[in-house]
Amino acid sequence: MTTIAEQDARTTIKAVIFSQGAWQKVLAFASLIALMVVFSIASENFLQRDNLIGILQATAVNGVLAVAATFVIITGGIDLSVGTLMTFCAVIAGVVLTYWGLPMPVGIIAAIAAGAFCGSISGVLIAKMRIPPFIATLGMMMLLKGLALVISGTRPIYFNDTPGFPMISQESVIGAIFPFLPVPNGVLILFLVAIASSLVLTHTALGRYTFALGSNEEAVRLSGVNTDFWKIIVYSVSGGICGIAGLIIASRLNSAQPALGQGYELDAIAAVVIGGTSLSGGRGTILGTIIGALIISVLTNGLRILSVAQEWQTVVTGAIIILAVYADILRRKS
Amino acid sequence: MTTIAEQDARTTIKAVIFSQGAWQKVLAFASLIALMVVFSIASENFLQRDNLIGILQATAVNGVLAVAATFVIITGGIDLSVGTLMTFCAVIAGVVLTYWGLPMPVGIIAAIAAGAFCGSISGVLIAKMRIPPFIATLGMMMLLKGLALVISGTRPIYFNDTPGFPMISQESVIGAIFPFLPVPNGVLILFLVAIASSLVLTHTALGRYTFALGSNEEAVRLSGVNTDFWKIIVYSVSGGICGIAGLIIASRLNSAQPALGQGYELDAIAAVVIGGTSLSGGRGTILGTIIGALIISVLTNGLRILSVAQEWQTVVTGAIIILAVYADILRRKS
Amino acid sequence: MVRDEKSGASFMTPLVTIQNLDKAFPGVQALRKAHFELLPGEVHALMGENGAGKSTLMKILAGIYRKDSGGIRIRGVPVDVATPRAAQELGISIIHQELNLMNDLTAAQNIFIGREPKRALGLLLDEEALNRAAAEIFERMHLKIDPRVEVGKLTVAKQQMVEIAKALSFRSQVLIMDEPTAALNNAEIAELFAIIRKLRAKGVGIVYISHKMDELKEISDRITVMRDGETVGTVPTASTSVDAIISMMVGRSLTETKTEVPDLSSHDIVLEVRNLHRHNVIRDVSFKLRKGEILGFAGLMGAGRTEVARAIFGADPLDGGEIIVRGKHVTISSPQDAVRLGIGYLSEDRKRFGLATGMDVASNIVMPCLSRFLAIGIFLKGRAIRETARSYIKQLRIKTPSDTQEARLLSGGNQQKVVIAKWLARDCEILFFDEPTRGIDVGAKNEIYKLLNALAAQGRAIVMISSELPEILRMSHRIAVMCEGRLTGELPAEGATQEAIMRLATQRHSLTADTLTMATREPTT
Amino acid sequence: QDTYIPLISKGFQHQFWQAVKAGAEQAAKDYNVRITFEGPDSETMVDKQIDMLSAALAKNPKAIGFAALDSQAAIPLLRKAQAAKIPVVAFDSGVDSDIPVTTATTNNLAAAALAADKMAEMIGGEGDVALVVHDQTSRTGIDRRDGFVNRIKEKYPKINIVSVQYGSGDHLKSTEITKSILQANPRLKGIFGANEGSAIGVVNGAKEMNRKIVIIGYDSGKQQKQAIQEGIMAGAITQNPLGIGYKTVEAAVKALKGEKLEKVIDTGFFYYDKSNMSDPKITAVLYD
Ligand SMILES: Nc1ncnc2c1ncn2[C@@H]1O[C@H](COP(=O)(O)OP(=O)(O)OP(=O)(O)O)[C@@H](O)[C@H]1O
Ligand SMILES: Nc1ncnc2c1ncn2[C@@H]1O[C@H](COP(=O)(O)OP(=O)(O)OP(=O)(O)O)[C@@H](O)[C@H]1O
Ligand SMILES: [Mg+2]
Ligand SMILES: [Mg+2]
Repeated sequence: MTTIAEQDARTTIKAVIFSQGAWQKVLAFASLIALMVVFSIASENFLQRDNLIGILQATAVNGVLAVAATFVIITGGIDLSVGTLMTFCAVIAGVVLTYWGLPMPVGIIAAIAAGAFCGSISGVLIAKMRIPPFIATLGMMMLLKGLALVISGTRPIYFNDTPGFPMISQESVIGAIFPFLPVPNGVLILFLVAIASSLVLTHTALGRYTFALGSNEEAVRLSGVNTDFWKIIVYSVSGGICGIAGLIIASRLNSAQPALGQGYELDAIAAVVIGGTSLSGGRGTILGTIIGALIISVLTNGLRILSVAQEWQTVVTGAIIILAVYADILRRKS
Repeated sequence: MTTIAEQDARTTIKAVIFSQGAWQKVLAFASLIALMVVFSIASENFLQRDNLIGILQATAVNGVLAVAATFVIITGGIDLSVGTLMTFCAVIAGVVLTYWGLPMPVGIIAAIAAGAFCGSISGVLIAKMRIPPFIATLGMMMLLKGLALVISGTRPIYFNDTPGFPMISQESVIGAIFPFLPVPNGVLILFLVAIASSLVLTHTALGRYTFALGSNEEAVRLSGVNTDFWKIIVYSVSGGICGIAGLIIASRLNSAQPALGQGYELDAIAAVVIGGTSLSGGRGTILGTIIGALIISVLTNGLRILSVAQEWQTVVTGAIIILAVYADILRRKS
Repeated sequence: MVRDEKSGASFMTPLVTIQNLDKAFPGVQALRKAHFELLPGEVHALMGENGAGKSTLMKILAGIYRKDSGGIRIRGVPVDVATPRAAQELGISIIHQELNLMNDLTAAQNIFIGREPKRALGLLLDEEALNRAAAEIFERMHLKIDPRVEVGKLTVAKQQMVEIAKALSFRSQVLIMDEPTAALNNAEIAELFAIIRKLRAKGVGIVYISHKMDELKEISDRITVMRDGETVGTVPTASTSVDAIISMMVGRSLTETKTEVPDLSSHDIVLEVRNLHRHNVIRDVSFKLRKGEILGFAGLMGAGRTEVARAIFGADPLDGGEIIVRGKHVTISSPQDAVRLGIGYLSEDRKRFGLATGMDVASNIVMPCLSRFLAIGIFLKGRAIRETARSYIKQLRIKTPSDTQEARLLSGGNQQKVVIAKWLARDCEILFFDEPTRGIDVGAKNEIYKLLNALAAQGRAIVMISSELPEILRMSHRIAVMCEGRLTGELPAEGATQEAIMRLATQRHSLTADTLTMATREPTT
Repeated sequence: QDTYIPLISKGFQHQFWQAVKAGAEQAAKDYNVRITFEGPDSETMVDKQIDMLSAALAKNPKAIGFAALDSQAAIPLLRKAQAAKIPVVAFDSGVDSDIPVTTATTNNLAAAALAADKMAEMIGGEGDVALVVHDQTSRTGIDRRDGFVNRIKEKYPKINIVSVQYGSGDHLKSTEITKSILQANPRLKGIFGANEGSAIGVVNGAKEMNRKIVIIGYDSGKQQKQAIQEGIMAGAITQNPLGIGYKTVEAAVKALKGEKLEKVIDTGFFYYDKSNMSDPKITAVLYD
């Protein structure tokens, strides 16, 4: 016969396994895993280490942008400027490093600071001037797109004079330690950003206000919280993260391409929503966002590996985005 | 001495002029007029008849799309698929007229029906499957973009076998009657669509429910209204209007360009919001939307006429969009 | 506090003095030279008809609206209460008439929003301390609410308790309660009053807004009455009568009469439900409703009355049971089906479920019956709509500048009247009124009672859900009592007493699995 | 003295169009005329280009330079220009109409065919190759793709085209596409990148996958030149963008003077690799 303690332990384990929480977490991955299974059956080339690492690397930029967008979306806002802000920050890094020849850390700080600054402008437009986020960030998107071209002189800026620059996203610190796991630094940065953001959202006052703003801004204001201030901070943080994305893409391409960036916002927002963050605000997780970004990358990569005609790739991607969100809705219901 | 009747009349006129309503309506035009004044001072070429007509013509497509988006936005939704749906409908018209060689009315009906059908699919996704509008229409945007390419065989379809086709948007019925006013038919269609839509929104049950859905959907449902049904109808109507936009652009280019369309949704939504329609739903007017679309066209045209460098055009457009919405917010406050 | 005890003089300095306060909203002069005074250690009731300006006055005191002119003094010192934060710093806290909660946050997070305990050099939130502090407050209030539960998942009553807990957590010197009991049952009200008495003993000044006369007699020390934005006068509670207050409020006196119970046994049964079931919230509910009958539904908070009404109305899906309308079995899968069968439902939460708040009054009134106002099934008959709306505005005395006023700009009670007008306009044969008088002043309440009686006399069948036992006893022809999702009994109106109802309302069946976990879930672990 | 000639191009952010613009500006200086240079964000935006043309006409220009995204769509406006006696010079790719007084263009079909020949030569006439193209529907995209594909099909039956994918000329997207192609085709021998962004993407992708393949690019730019120097890219086709821009303005000026013009001004294309890169004739047509 089993002792009571043993029984207890069993019940606890069962409770943990079958508790809603645990299943929910596993099921969130369901779409991702289903996609991966389908593609590995369809093509032997899919499930190779290099390709998986390639998928991770392809997720780096969109993943970081999606994390940036997650903050804003949890407040119930939206940020259409993440893509062009990323480009703008990359150009700033280019100006600081290549045109002015300053050392690399200065360029890195400048890019992130530029992102945070532009984010805070969006924040002021939205919080203080009460411009709806969609329009404020649409305006910023165009403004930054233009400014990136102006500042760079409509030319790419190359980082050839900053030899360490490609290291930011290309080389592999992990690979140096574990040679069988040559995960590029860009991916590492993505995960660091994700973990830090997750921490901020769940364990700091900023995170608490981010959720509170999205849940019921008026109630937060009536509770004596300076909602405008915190909203501006949220947009600044989001902007700073876009700056990091700018560094990753610039490092990957070893150049700041001023014309790039528009359209990236939709991928980022799609990742956030596929990841279960509500566009009406108040709820969301970084883990979900990362899964969402991975779903998009896996899908894109898989379809390309299968050499599906481009037009059909678009059709399938559109359909899968809808299905993934629908699956998430069904999961939540049950 | 004046009679009482005269006094009364005066007071009424005064009341009308100084009533909030009247001023509000005039002030809504303020940004538009301010822009036009600035441009006419800056360039003598701006205020010429041909250029003004050119501005109107450039507004036709975006204006019709913006009207379509207005319906959806008043319900508190958003439609990112208006641009690619327009293209899809243009391609459908191309297939029916050029590939199948059917008569023009059939092509026109097919394009509008295709739009309404696709709209109803978005509507079902949103109303029945509870997919957030942003995602449902993002998915539809990609899906339709791909399908337009698939159906057309990634080639433009020309309407050379349908001689009457360019008439839809290029020739001028008005010009035939008033030779000094060669306003192209596309513009005429825009105004007809706008008037009809305005009528629908203010004087029909559909319009009432459109506003009601955006105001408090749950309360409307608990009033015994079949909210799902009406939502699907709203998206269908919006889709049908996109079909009209598809016809205008196809006629203007005398071809269905299958790759066009993405990015147009942002212009359309910007027009709607500049026009004072709230993205959170429940309020909006077609007149406002048309003014919004005109502001965008005037701005684009004016900057081109002034030969402003293209990168600066983007910067200025972004800034003015923000300012126009801000002006509208200030106006409402006072 | 210490200073207060030492000098008797400063003890008598009013905590709050408001003089000549004016406040205008577009189209409405909400306050005209209003004045008000609150002493330490008193419960000061603020009364007045719907739209009299009570909430507006208090919102100005709490820093939510800016005054147009006039003066506010706290302990004799002129102050400018510019923001809610400023009010908090001056020791003023408020429980709002409408719920103001962040539904996605937990109860504890709601209570301490803006004042979160920190750890790790103030960088990280101390969630444990937060939950502990909330649990303490709940314990003081004898409340069984898990501090970690999302507020959106609580019932209205519990949400209201969270709001109260939040206001208490400030430990303010001035506590404003704007209709705190509108969603509470008697036991909870008693609990609240005990807390209020404790605070009063500690010298806290409490402004208490309510439309429930019996409460005021029980709890208040002085009563200030407002009418049309003006202060009519202040009287000590002990030396006044309910009638006197009512005539101050409305400028005339009202008489209450118990409804005559007509003989209904010959009337047709218009609605019968059998064995209604919905997972965990409705258990085997059966009842009949006759033409011309007012069936009162009594019960404690969370008894499942709202759920029953919503389920019959098709707002929520059912797991089992039959619904028979006028002798025919029907399936109701949406509110639309219900309305088509002549069933109307007036929700207990007007803001969320009753009104399209951004639309005008007229649009709201005709919402359920819009199809009646269509030409060729498409075009709205604008004039007919406005005429109908105006007639109801007049009939129900809805206080609004015009029928084109946005519903959200009306005072709470007038919003409720708009919702009632909605269902009157739809002309339903079977009507569910869920807390129809919540937040409504005595005058209006009387009108609604008259209306309910008139509707019943016209042959309509009415289910009236109410948590106010006097109301149930006064209005019902028959009383059904619910507890934990079950119908625990039916009483004829004659001879029914509050005690009999309460016995049935607390007749717990057994501690089933889910109620057990609910009851034993410890707030602190 | 103010002779104003607007140039409506197919794009403006890409380095290729910036080089065309630079050539045009040089000519403007030489001939003392005023020009503006404008183009839509992407080569799909046919109607936006038409609006630009319409605005340009409103500015009372003396002549117009026009690189049609879709020549049919522009015909009504070109007729208007003709009626107003404004000479139109087509550039980059032709306009199917006799309105333009001349066309300054590269034969993209032939140029891409040359790239195919070079590719075939370098992979030994057999094996798998792929294409990363910038656009599926635009004239330049179609011509470069078809020029390459058709030449392979006609002349090199043993070469197999395994994949044609489109990356909008976006460097990052083209990189990812290249990696997927390489992943899916372990024996792939070469990739043709059909414009600057695509070619750079192919270089990046091959680098990141550590794969040695034959890469043929298109256009120039610093990174492409560098890749050729380093031997990562075998070679590339270059058009003469500066020449296109210069000749367009020059032709417009000549037309205004009433000079007779050839129907087509072939600005030519070149194949360049490590061996001839420092040739002054080549350096003249390359841009950074
Ligand atoms: N934000 C606002 N905008 C416009 N009018 C308002 C606003 N708030 C209140 N009012 C108007 O001011 C008047 C006073 O409203 P208030 O809410 O203070 O009444 P009240 O005494 O609290 O009534 P109730 O008992 O119904 O809650 C009403 O006529 C109301 O319509
Ligand atoms: N959104 C919800 N999520 C979870 N449980 C709910 C929800 N709404 C209601 N419940 C539960 O359903 C049961 C019945 O609640 P209901 O609101 O019908 O009670 P009621 O008798 O109408 O009481 P009240 O006086 O609070 O209106 C309660 O146990 C309550 O906790
Ligand atoms: Mg009130
Ligand atoms: Mg209830």
